[in-house]
Amino acid sequence: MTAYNLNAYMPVIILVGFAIIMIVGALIVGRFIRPHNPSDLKETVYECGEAPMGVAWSNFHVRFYVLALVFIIFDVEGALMFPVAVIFRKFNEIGSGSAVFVSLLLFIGVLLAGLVYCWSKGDLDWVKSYTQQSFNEERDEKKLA
Amino acid sequence: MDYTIGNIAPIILLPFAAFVINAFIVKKVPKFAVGLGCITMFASFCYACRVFKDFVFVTYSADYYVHKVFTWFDLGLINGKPFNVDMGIYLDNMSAVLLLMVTGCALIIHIFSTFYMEHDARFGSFFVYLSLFTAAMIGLVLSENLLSVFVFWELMGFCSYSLIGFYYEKEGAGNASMKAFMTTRVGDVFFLVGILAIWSTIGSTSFVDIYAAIASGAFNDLTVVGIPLVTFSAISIFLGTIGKSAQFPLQVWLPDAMWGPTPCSALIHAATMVAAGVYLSLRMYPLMEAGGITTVIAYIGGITAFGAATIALIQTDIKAVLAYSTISQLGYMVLGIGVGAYNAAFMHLITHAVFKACLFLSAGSVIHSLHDHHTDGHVQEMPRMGGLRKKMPFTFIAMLCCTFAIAGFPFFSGFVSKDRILGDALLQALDHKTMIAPAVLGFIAALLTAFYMFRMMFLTFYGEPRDKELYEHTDVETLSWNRNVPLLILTVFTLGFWYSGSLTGQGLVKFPGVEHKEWFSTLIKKPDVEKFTKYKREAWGSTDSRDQFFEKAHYDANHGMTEAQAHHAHHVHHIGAIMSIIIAFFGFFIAYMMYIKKAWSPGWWSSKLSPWYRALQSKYFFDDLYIKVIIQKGLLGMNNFLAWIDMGIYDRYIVDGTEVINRFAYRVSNWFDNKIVDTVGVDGTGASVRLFNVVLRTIQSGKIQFYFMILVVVLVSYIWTLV
Amino acid sequence: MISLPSFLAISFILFVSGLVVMIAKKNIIAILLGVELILNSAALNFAAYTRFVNQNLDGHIMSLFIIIIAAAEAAVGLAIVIRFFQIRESIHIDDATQLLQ
Amino acid sequence: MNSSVVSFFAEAPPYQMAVAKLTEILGFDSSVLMAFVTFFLASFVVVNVMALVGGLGTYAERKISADLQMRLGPNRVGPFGLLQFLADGVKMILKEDIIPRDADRFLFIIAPLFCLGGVFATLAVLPFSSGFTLTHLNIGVFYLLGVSSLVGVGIFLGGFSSNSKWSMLGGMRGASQIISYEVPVTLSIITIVILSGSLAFDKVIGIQGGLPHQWFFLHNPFTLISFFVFFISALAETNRAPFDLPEAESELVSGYHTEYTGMRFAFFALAEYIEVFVVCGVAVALYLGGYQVPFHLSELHFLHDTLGVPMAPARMLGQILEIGSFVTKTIALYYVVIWIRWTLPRLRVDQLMTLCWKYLTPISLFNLVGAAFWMWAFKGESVWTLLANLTNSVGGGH
Amino acid sequence: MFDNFIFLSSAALAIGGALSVVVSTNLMHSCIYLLMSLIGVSGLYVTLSADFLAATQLVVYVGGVVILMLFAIMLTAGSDNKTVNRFGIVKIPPMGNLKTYIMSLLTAGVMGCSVLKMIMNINQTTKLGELPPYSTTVEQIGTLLVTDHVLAFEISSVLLLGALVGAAVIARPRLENEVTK
Repeated sequence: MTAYNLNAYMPVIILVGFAIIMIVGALIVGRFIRPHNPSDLKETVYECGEAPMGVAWSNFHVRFYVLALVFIIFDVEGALMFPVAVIFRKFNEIGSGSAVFVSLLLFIGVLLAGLVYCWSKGDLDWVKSYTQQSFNEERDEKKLA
Repeated sequence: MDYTIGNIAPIILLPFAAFVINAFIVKKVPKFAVGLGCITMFASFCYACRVFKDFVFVTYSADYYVHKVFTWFDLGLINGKPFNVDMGIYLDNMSAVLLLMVTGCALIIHIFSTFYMEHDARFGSFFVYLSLFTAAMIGLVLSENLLSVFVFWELMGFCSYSLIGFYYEKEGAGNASMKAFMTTRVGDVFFLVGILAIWSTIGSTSFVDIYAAIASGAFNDLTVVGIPLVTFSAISIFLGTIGKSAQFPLQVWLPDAMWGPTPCSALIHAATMVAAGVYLSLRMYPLMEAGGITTVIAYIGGITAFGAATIALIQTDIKAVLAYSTISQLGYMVLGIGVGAYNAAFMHLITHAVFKACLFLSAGSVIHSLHDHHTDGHVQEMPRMGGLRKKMPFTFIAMLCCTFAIAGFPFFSGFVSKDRILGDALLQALDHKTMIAPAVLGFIAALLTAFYMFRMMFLTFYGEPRDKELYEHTDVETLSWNRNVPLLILTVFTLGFWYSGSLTGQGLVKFPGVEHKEWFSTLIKKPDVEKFTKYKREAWGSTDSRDQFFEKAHYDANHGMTEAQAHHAHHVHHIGAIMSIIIAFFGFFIAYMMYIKKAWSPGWWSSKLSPWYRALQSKYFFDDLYIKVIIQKGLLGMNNFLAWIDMGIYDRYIVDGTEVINRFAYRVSNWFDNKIVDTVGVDGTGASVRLFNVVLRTIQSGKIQFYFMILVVVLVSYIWTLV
Repeated sequence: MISLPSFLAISFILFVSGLVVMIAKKNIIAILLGVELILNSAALNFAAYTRFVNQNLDGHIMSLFIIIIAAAEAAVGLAIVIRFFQIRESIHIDDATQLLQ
Repeated sequence: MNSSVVSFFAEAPPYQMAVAKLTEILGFDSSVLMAFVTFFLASFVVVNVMALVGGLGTYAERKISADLQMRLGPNRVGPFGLLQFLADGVKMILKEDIIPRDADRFLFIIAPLFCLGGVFATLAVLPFSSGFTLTHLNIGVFYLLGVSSLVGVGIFLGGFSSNSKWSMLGGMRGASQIISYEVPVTLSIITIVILSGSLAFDKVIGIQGGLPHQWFFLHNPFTLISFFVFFISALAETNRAPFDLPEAESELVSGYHTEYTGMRFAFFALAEYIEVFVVCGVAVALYLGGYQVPFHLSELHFLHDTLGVPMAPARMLGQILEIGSFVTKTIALYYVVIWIRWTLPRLRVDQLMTLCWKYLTPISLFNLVGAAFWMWAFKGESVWTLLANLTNSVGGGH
Repeated sequence: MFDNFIFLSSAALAIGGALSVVVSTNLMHSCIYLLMSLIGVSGLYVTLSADFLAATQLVVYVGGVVILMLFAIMLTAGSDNKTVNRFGIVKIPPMGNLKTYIMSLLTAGVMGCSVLKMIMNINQTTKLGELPPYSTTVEQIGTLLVTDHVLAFEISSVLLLGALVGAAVIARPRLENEVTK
């Protein structure tokens, strides 16, 4: 347990400050030296030269979400594993490493079970046996029925 | 034997593990699930045998018990009193015997179920429930305090609900399971109240602590709503027994429980569900005694025994006869508790479990064979049976032995235990005038039991087949390991000498070397509450320091009484035993005359006693009482009252009144008429409907945020009352 | 400056903001944002109390588990939202008033 | 007190004198002020060097690719075309700044900030040397993971705010790719944390040595695999080829920054190049011995006592040697990154996800268990130590 | 001095972000404001000597939850264009209108008063001691996680597994006639 003071976090603030200053500064400086000739065509978004159709903010495939879901579970479990990993060496040296090892193994085992589940259910496949398209079709059929 | 977690926990954990595993795999591999259920049950039975061996063959001490606990949760000191609940085991001779009975019966029922349920669509899931059911009962037997008893008690309630409603596609099964669940719930609520009363008084729910508290007078001088607390809690807990063991006012659910598959009926009626209630009352016997409610218990037992026996007289469904006989026999047990025959009541619990399991399984065997090709269903009606003993010799032997046992024929277990209850009832009746009625009811019920059981036997197995086509289609039974072997094993244990060293159980006609054979009445004694005051609880893992205190029990021919009392008691028991034998044979004789010789016509009796017959047919109107009076009058009464306000006041005075005024006003003025009709009559009604609509719609909108706001409001009000 | 009352004040503001968001917004995801704010205020409170009153680390453990629960809650909650959207094509909370589809 | 660049300088007498002087003049304890100034200056240096690295990165990329493709590459501006990046920078500043009409202006403006801020914040713990590291936080690696996840948000917002379909696809791809590959990265880092027993970079590096057999890279078989898993995943996290799907020019025009022009685009590019450097630095620190110099050449008692260099120059010399060691390894890795880019073809999206979830994640979980087992069974000794012990014991036994 | 600066800036970020979430009418914007608020809270953890918590906050929230929310927004985008529901009743705008805000402010006011009252009571009764110095908490948390709270540690993994399975089952688009069995 080492004591410290908050000055250790000073560079973080300073560096983030630099990032802000750089962006704002460069844009402000640029404002004086760069051209500014807005035109209607220039301000449309690029869609291979055609007029853009609709907005881009349409709904995406659910596989993005399922992957993010698997990720967040792994992320949280990783965050929980860090402190345990840190004290592993210390506990090992005082001879009670087995307990930590076993609890870590259990933890990883459960993590693995989740991975295996998602794998077996095809959540990790990007190209799935089903598609949003067919899902929508089926939903529409149901609606009609 | 050392009682560590390694050799106690498997008894309950194995069936429970089987339940958990099977619940997941049963859909995929039902055969494997069934095998797992049976094997874990067998292992559990082996462990129970070890416990039994230790208690009965090694220790052999009436006072010996094992009590190991760890703290489950500790609420700290509340008003200076410790409030904690331990979890652990309490094993004494009674638990050890009951444990053996439960696991043994359950094992046999498991094996039989592999035969009975084999062609069922939900073959596997039946075993899932069976495992859980058995595990719950084992947990209840092992429990060391009332709260964990309650936990397993409720678990069993759930299992019985699922098993009774196992054929949920049948409407009757669903209703029956609901009925069983709701009826036992009434008792459970009182049981919980009793637990809370005890807990709030002595700060613990452990049996040991309760015994010690009774001995040290911790219950004295406390009252609840004017009743002494000890009486209050005794009554509350006994109400739990009434619900679970289907005693007099709440017996309505048990006959309906036969909607479940027959093996599950065997489990409910014999080993688990109903036994739990009696077991609880036996466990809490010191409380009942201290509360002074034994007379009440005796009356309830006598009434149940008699009433159920009378209803059983006229049943035509083979399982219904058995169901009512169960209620009747449970009545005997409760009667035994009421008259102080602690040991006999428990012995009857065990013997009844064995022969009733056998009876139900035999009935299952019969029903399974009788397949009606027209309705594609099994036949349970006795009028369509008859003459089956040629087709099913093994089932017949098993059922006959059990009938002898339940009817109380000498040499059979039922005689040993029932005779002792009746003997003690007679003894009480001679001493106290108030106890005459239960004893008389008990003796009459004994007569009726013998009669209706033999009636059932004769109708089923003797005479000519009444439904020829059905008889033709029935295959001849061959000895099979999972159909007849379980029955025959149970049949062996319907003999009396396993339980008693003497013929009658009262030590009247003794076998040689009776000291070692009277183990049952030697080992199982009323708990002596004084002994528990000195006891300090022991945690798991600590070695038991009390071993040296326990002497080997000795057979006492006088059962702890003085010579003169014993002489008197023996005298009375002689009379009781002789009466029992006469009664049993008389019942057999009547049945024989009616159904074999056909000398006496049953029809004559039913027409002669037609009002009573009708009462019996509708089961003493209890279902009507509950459904028509309590539910319809009580709960629907409220409804009706509101409807009356609606129709009686609103319609009569506002609508009809409007009409009168209308008619009157029509004559006076057309304008006036229109005014009244339009504004008051039509718009007024519409407006009031709309108003209530708005109110109801706002409350029941299904809008989560509205619920959330209500939650916040409740929370706020809670905070304000708290701070 | 760095004292218990100031932390309580901050967590109070977070809590009230979360509450307002939860009730005022009709978008289910926005409501979940409010839930996250409330969970954060609770976690912050734990950390503040453990620093200023208990001076052990139990509050940190508690906050850690709150963060974990929040993650799990967000995952399941958003899954429900997406499922709901697939069925109803709406994430308006007032469309979710019926138990049956 | 955490060691940081301030604590390194605070040991030098001139610094202490300056603090004392300032305290005298200003009338209050100015150690915080002095620390701030030192941090500010150090950060300024680091940021500028990093900007230079980013700029030179573009040059190196073009030059190396030219080399690999047997052509010359930029060679007009400055010697060997070295100043090409300055010309590019000037061009960027002079470009017109266009915000699409349909874009979400607020998010469009703030998106580069997330990228650049996240990357810059990671610089705070990047261990250049034992002294010249901005700060050695106790939770160093974990902190780095946290702030670098801001980049994913930035990329997503960049794609979202443009309201262009190419950008949106790129942003979604980028975010899902970054979060996916964060899992093997995290698990690989935990592998090292188990063996080193600390999250702080100085401790992780301190437990390693200057020579390759003392590195975690060659510590045991699991860390060897773990390094490759980490390196591959890190490539994907920085959207480098062959994992440059978010900006795949043949599919998505230019991915999430299609609509960004001028300086705004430059910030995205800068952030990406710095991030590559940071990731290489982290790989060096975790697996390749970090700033450790072989044969303890940089240690004070060697320089001061054995060689007789005076105190102050010895300290500086030691730090320079360490920085040299770190930067050399990092640049080497950087070269490998560029080399890979121009060697391997781009993956398809489904291959990308398959690689992450079906290969790297299980492998890194296996590594994690293996490293834990190694720690438990062999007390965290490296395979070489074990071999040496074995040899000794065998030799001693006879 | 710097302690106060970091505290103030973090608090400003946290509170500002939270209030912006309240007033923002754009879902994506409010998500970003939430992100800012979360970063602010992470800074507050730093001032509370909870460095590990701060980093966890960053890793889990910034890297995980917020991304998840952004994805969910994208997956459900293009939905708030209907102003009437299936029954033809005009819906309240998704991000609330004056009525809902007044409602919520009233509720929050009542709740806030109650909470304030409670906080006041607590404040009077607790005595604040000398603050311990800032120290690293990772090792202590790790020790606690494998000793006192080992059950919670293991169970949390099961909880997360449950969340994963549950959420995957819910979110997965399902077909009755799946192509591959």
